[in-house]
Amino acid sequence: MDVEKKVAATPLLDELEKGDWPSFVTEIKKAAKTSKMAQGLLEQVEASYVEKTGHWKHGGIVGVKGYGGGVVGRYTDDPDRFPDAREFHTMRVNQVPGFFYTSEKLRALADIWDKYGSGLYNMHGSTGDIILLGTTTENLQPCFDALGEIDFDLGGSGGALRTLSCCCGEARCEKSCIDAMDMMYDLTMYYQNEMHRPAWPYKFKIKISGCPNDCAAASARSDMALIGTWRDAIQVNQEEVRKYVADGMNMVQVCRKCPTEALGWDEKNQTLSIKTEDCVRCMHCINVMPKALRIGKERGITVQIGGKAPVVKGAMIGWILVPFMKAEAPYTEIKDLVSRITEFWAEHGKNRERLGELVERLSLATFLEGVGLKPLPQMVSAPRANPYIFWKEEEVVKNG
Amino acid sequence: MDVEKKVAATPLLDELEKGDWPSFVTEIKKAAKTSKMAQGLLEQVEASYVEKTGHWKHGGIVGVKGYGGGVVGRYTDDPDRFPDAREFHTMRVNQVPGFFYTSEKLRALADIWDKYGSGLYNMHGSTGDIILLGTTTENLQPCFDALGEIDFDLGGSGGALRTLSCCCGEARCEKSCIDAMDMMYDLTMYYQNEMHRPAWPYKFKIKISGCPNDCAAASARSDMALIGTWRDAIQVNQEEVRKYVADGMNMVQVCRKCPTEALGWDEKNQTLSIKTEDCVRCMHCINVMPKALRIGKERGITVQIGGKAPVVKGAMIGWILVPFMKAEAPYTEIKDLVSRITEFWAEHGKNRERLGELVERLSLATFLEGVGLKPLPQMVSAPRANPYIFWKEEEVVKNG
Amino acid sequence: MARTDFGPPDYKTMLPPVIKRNYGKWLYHEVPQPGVLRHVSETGEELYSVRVASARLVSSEFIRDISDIAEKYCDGFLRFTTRNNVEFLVSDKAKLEPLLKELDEKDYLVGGVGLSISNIVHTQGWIHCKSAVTDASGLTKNIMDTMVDYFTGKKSVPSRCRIAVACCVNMCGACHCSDIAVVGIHRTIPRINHELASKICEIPNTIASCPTGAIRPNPKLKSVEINHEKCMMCGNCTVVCPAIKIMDPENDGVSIWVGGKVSNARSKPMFSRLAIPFIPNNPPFWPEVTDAVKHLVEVWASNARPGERMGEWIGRIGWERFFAIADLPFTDKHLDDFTHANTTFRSTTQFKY
Amino acid sequence: MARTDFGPPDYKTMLPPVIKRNYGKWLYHEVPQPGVLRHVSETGEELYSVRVASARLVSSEFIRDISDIAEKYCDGFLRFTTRNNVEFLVSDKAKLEPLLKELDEKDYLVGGVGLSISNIVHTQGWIHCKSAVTDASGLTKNIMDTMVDYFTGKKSVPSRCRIAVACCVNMCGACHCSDIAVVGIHRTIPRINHELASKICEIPNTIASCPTGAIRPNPKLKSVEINHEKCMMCGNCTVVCPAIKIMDPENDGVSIWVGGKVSNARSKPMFSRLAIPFIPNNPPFWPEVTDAVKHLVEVWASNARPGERMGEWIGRIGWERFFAIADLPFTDKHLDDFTHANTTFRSTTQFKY
Ligand code: SRM
Ligand code: SRM
Ligand code: SRM
Ligand code: SRM
Ligand code: SF4
Ligand code: SF4
Ligand code: SF4
Ligand code: SF4
Ligand code: SF4
Ligand code: SF4
Ligand code: SF4
Ligand code: SF4
Repeated sequence: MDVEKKVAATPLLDELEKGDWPSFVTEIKKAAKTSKMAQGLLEQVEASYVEKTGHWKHGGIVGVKGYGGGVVGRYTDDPDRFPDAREFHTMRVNQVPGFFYTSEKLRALADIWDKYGSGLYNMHGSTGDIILLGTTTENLQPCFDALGEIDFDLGGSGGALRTLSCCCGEARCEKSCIDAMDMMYDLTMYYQNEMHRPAWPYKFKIKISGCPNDCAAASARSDMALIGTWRDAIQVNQEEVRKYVADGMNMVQVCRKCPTEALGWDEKNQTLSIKTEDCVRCMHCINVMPKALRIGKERGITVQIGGKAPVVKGAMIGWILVPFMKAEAPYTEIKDLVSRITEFWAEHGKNRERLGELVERLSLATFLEGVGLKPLPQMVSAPRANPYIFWKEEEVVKNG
Repeated sequence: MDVEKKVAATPLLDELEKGDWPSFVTEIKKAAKTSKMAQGLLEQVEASYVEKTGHWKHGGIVGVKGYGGGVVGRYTDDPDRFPDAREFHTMRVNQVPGFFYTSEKLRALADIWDKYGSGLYNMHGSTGDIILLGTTTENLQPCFDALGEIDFDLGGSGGALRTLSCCCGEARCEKSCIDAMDMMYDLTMYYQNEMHRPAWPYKFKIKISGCPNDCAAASARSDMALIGTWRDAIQVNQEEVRKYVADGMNMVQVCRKCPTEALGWDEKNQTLSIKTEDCVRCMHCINVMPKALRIGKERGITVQIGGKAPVVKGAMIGWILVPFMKAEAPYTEIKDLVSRITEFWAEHGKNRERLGELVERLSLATFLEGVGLKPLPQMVSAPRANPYIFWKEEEVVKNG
Repeated sequence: MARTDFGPPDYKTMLPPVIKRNYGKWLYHEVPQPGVLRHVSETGEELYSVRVASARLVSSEFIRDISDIAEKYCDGFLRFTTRNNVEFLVSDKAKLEPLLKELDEKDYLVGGVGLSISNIVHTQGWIHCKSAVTDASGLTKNIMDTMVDYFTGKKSVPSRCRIAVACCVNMCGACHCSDIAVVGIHRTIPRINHELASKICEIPNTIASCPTGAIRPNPKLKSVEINHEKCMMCGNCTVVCPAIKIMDPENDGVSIWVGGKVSNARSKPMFSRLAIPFIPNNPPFWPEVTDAVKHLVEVWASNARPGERMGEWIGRIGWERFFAIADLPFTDKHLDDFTHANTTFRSTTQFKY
Repeated sequence: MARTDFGPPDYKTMLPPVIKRNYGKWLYHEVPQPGVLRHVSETGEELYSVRVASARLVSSEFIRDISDIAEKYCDGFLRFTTRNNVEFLVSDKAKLEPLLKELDEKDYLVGGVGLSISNIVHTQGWIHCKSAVTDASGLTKNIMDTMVDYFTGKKSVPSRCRIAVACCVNMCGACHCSDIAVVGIHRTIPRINHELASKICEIPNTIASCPTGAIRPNPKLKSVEINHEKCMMCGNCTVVCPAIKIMDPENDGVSIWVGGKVSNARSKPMFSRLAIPFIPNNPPFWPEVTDAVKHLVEVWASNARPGERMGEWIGRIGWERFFAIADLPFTDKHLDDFTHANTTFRSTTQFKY
């Protein structure tokens, strides 16, 4: 896009070009050198800074052919004042698993976006997408077509499976219990339809972290979090443990932080012991002694469900649905579980009701029955304290 | 009461005369030697054992003149079968604070109850009363009159202040921070009207424990629990501490159980240290070393409200309303607080809604405002996690 | 006109002289032997309290017998504890041994002090309550017959263990905060006598009484009906409408709850939580219940650390380990589905296998 | 017909050869200097990752500039982190120093690794969202300008500290589980354009959208009305009915929440909890907000033990102590009044003065 108009003064925003941290204002200005839409954005945001209020509104639904989502429609609420922000849709572009790119790929993306959009991005959106910030209804389809040529598809929006995300996993982390990136890629490919054609009561998010450190913040913000874990013993290299001690690590203090007292330090024999049956895989000891301790060998995932932000029933942190499950390509068991869950939810969920809220409303027991899983104490931090137990007719003797 | 009829066979109950533990069956049989009502009870309970169901029903309201409570009316559901259990009301007799009695007083009580009732008692009921188990409507008033002559009044029932109860406090315990028995006695005398004439939405219970060990189980089962506490330093006798150590006490382990790491053991100087500002008065160290440690000198009470059993909103353990308050006769501050709370509750509570449920329904903030108390972090284990903050019109700038 | 509003007897008239002299001056106590407390005052005076078991449901004969004993050894002074034991208050040390001897001869059980299992706090049951699903006295008698060595100190426990029995979910007492609680429960929804209901049911009140909204009007019968799916068998409606009955001998029974505590000692008070959802009523011995309680005590006693209450032990090892060690099935019934259910879901990957 | 449903680029085509060779074989990592990670593989190979700050909202020029750098030092390979930093993936150790030099010259900030304050996860704000109560990018810029030394490693922290900013209570991101979260909030109830509502409002839907039942029909105006006492200003109704507006520049602002975490490291994940209920919007600098965040970080950093996250520290000392040490007023706003409120009440006598 080329540019004619001179940008109005933005004294308040200009202040935010100072300071050490990279400036979003500077970025918008860079784009504004060649994009009218970026200029419009600058003006409107300056107005927001003056008036302390946003200037966006929702409009009709916009999108690309064959898809029900992937684009968030936006319009200025004052087109006379901000004509260049009249239409300012974002395209949610499915990121590469693990956020790995080649410069070539990024340049190709930038070329397309300079042509069809504002030249502004969120790298990345909170869900994980590359957010292409600001284009017109008219440009959506050609932009999408061009993106397709460099293999970038859209992600999810609306009542659909949302774009998955994951940590770097085995690509760059010694702690990864699973091939997180491959799992994300495989599931993404498998669920293309569910992602692109919203058919559910509300959004559904899946995120994958290679280990309980949860660097993808999966348990807090996905309806289904797949977290790498293991079920045998932590691998200990006593030699390396001793080196840490020699280098000044206070092993008594390290052991004290183990949440279950599974960790013990034998001062005399300079040996670290781990009671595997008591270890809850909190990662602490592995985190502080990466050279000496490694995750176990029998690896898989813990599945947590229900994580979400506060709207409407309050925020939830995902809770355990499956303590341990194998997670090897082609991830058949996982896909099967996803299907059973989303089917149950699609059938019973109300409009704008997240999975966690549905389970809360119907009860965990009902949900487990619905998806064919057995209750396990690992699913709860404690059993019920109230005496209001539901009994089914078939569980009791018929009478009167 | 004298007796004519021969008791029917009670083969099932007879089994419960065996075994080491004192037998309630034996007790009923003892009473049945001279009481028809006790015989009737025996027969009816035997039937319950056979049929696995109770045989009591509620009837009209019964009582004594001038009082709205203190008697629980009971009738057999099968008067033809259990004619001697036709009427079987219990009288709730207000126990002596701390459950201290002289044999003289007990004998006088037994004489009256043998005359007017079944000769059976609960020493004591769960709330604290002496429960006189089983009399007729006719005998209620004469029994009450006779009880009055030996200074025994009735306790509470219905939507009233219930009979208070307390631990033995300063009478027999070195840990008592308050004169629990005097406080119970004084409040009981002060609230005679509230106890005897139900005028509230539901029951209201006050219990008093001399210290956080809570031997009266007050926080679990009273709408208002008054628990002795202190706010200065624990008194330490280092000499006695050393004796415990000499006798084999593992001081490191004792310190480890302090919930806030306030307790420290200096092995070299054989000295126990307590960080008073970190001490949460959990009693642990005092409990294990009664000879060496004593409660502080600046004493008072912590007031907890809301404790109750599960009906209907679920059980609640009382939470802190007043972290610390002086508690000296005539307990004016406490009475003032009780009045403000019960007035608020009487005004806003629904029928059969306990105080804790009311506060839950209206919000703690509303309640605090209603009773004129300031919010304190001590009242909660943590502040809110959801963003749904209520703001009042007067807190914001008027507009639109 | 009869005297009213005069309150209980003045406690000051009920105290032995040694207590009056040392009121508020007690310095420390010891447990010289099971069931006996020795409190020592700042003044150097001492008091021996001897605790004996009681059935709680007692007769005048019992009252007179303990009065006799109190007169013989305690100048007539005695008390009851908050768990319904009797305490003989001995101010003259010389009388302690003779008292203990007489108690033994008369088959009184001395104990319940310190690291013991004290008396069960229980409720009316079939003895007196119209809501009773089970008999509290019978359960108590059976359980304590089984547990008696833990009362007398012959067997030891890691810390206090408070057992409670309640005959229905009203839980008169502190079942909801007891180390082990046995609670009567229903498993079938109430049955409505429509005939009667059409005459006496205050329908709006009855509907309002249901915490889950399971009751709806049945205009045809001028009565109400209950939605099975929504009914949690709390019995609340039966309190409001006499035409609604919930007793069902074949299906009623008891549940067992563990890990609660009231004291603020070391850890905070805790709720008891469901261990065993259902055991049928099996009078007069309720053998399944006594076995279960015995088992729970033994599992705890042999696994907990010194000083650890049931709930503190479970808190340390985790409920998943508790169910495994206690060899109890974990079922859908254990999953909370009431108001705060989702605060009990395990929102962490930390668990034991 | 355009291609559809082909998904993202295959990640395998985006990995540097050293990663392909050592995929799943990494053995351990070190942090040789702030902002730099050195991963070592079982094969002995190593990878240096250099992390630089990003505004997240970036231009094509930025994309091209980091591409240039990646080509110069990393054979064109780079990635972004889950907190929106850029990572240059250096397989040739010799190129590490020159890369760092160029980054420094170009004013890129290297850091965010290990015991640091990494990038803020934030949301759209006035840049793009119709629900935005405040500007997330502006707040982020200001806060990180103030916190930059904690990013670059010039100042140290006891453990990771995750800051998040969200422009409304929808909290896009993980504000609800962040060490420090800045969240836009409303303080006035929505205003209804009755004129418009009578035409477009789907009244039953609007009523159903309110979680507190604060909305009732206004048949006279063919519109709805809101009960002030019941409205918790969540904005949910405004999503459903365009005739209802909640923006109120004079009264809108931000709240600050502390002590959340996501990881299962050591302790369980925790929710962030209310520290400061309200600070007015004060662009472009929001000085009260930056001061508050700085203060919170400093209070934590100078009081926590090594390795203790904000919430772990507060958990250890107690919230009452936190409010005292941080010198923050505790108000009625801090008291929970939502669904699980009573699980936050302090049901123990254990507290600090
Ligand atoms: C763009 C993005 C914020 C960002 O700047 O990164 C975003 C933006 C919006 N979110 Fe979000 N959410 C974004 C990630 C999240 C996340 C984080 C995540 O996905 O990991 C959450 C918390 C996790 C969760 O889903 O609970 C999140 C929780 C919400 C909610 C509250 C949902 C709830 O159940 O609590 C809403 C409200 C709604 O759905 O009506 C919402 C709604 C919205 C809407 C659609 C509101 C609206 O109707 O205008 C925003 C569109 C803004 C726009 O202009 O594009 N957004 N939203 C993120 C998506 C980018 C991407 O695709 O990568
Ligand atoms: C007698 C006693 C049990 C006992 O054997 O000791 C008892 C017996 C009854 N209780 Fe209770 N409660 C007794 C102490 C308690 C306690 C314990 C306490 O007071 O410390 C509680 C738990 C604490 C609490 O108040 O929450 C208790 C919680 C209930 C409840 C549930 C209340 C709730 O809010 O959860 C009910 C149900 C009701 O009120 O409808 C109830 C109702 C009843 C009724 C009135 C049920 C009925 O309508 O038949 C029982 C009368 C039985 C009878 O035949 O006398 N009773 N009740 C206790 C009173 C004796 C006394 O005065 O000393
Ligand atoms: C006599 C009695 C008070 C009364 O006024 O009647 C009493 C008296 C004492 N209690 Fe208690 N407690 C009494 C019921 C309670 C209760 C209430 C209950 O059981 O229903 C509790 C709360 C129970 C709970 O948490 O569930 C209670 C929790 C404690 C504790 C804390 C125990 C714990 O570890 O959690 C202590 C401290 C200790 O044991 O070191 C304590 C300590 C004591 C001491 C040692 C206090 C003292 O220095 O004199 C007394 C001797 C107790 C003993 O049995 O060894 N007392 N004590 C009650 C005896 C009941 C009985 O017959 O067994
Ligand atoms: C690169 C990244 C994953 C990715 O695929 O992008 C990553 C990478 C690593 N994380 Fe992480 N974490 C990353 C986001 C996270 C997140 C998510 C977030 O911040 O939104 C979390 C959860 C945050 C939370 O709990 O609120 C996270 C919680 C951890 C933890 C646990 C920290 C704790 O003490 O609670 C560790 C273990 C540690 O630090 O010892 C860890 C450890 C690591 C290690 C050391 C793993 C390894 O051996 O390679 C990696 C180097 C981290 C470093 O920065 O020092 N990573 N890590 C993310 C970098 C974000 C950034 O730019 O700052
Ligand atoms: S979640 Fe685990 S595997 Fe993934 S990057 Fe973080 S530490 Fe590594
Ligand atoms: S991973 Fe955590 S629980 Fe397991 S031994 Fe290490 S510190 Fe303990
Ligand atoms: S509550 Fe405290 S003061 Fe009362 S008897 Fe128990 S230990 Fe003693
Ligand atoms: S009373 Fe409890 S908190 Fe206080 S010092 Fe003793 S053990 Fe610690
Ligand atoms: S627990 Fe239930 S059945 Fe037992 S006495 Fe109390 S109200 Fe009656
Ligand atoms: S038993 Fe309880 S849940 Fe069932 S209908 Fe009656 S009041 Fe409702
Ligand atoms: S937090 Fe609210 S205002 Fe900000 S992007 Fe998300 S929905 Fe929009
Ligand atoms: S803002 Fe929320 S609480 Fe208020 S009326 Fe709208 S939906 Fe209801």
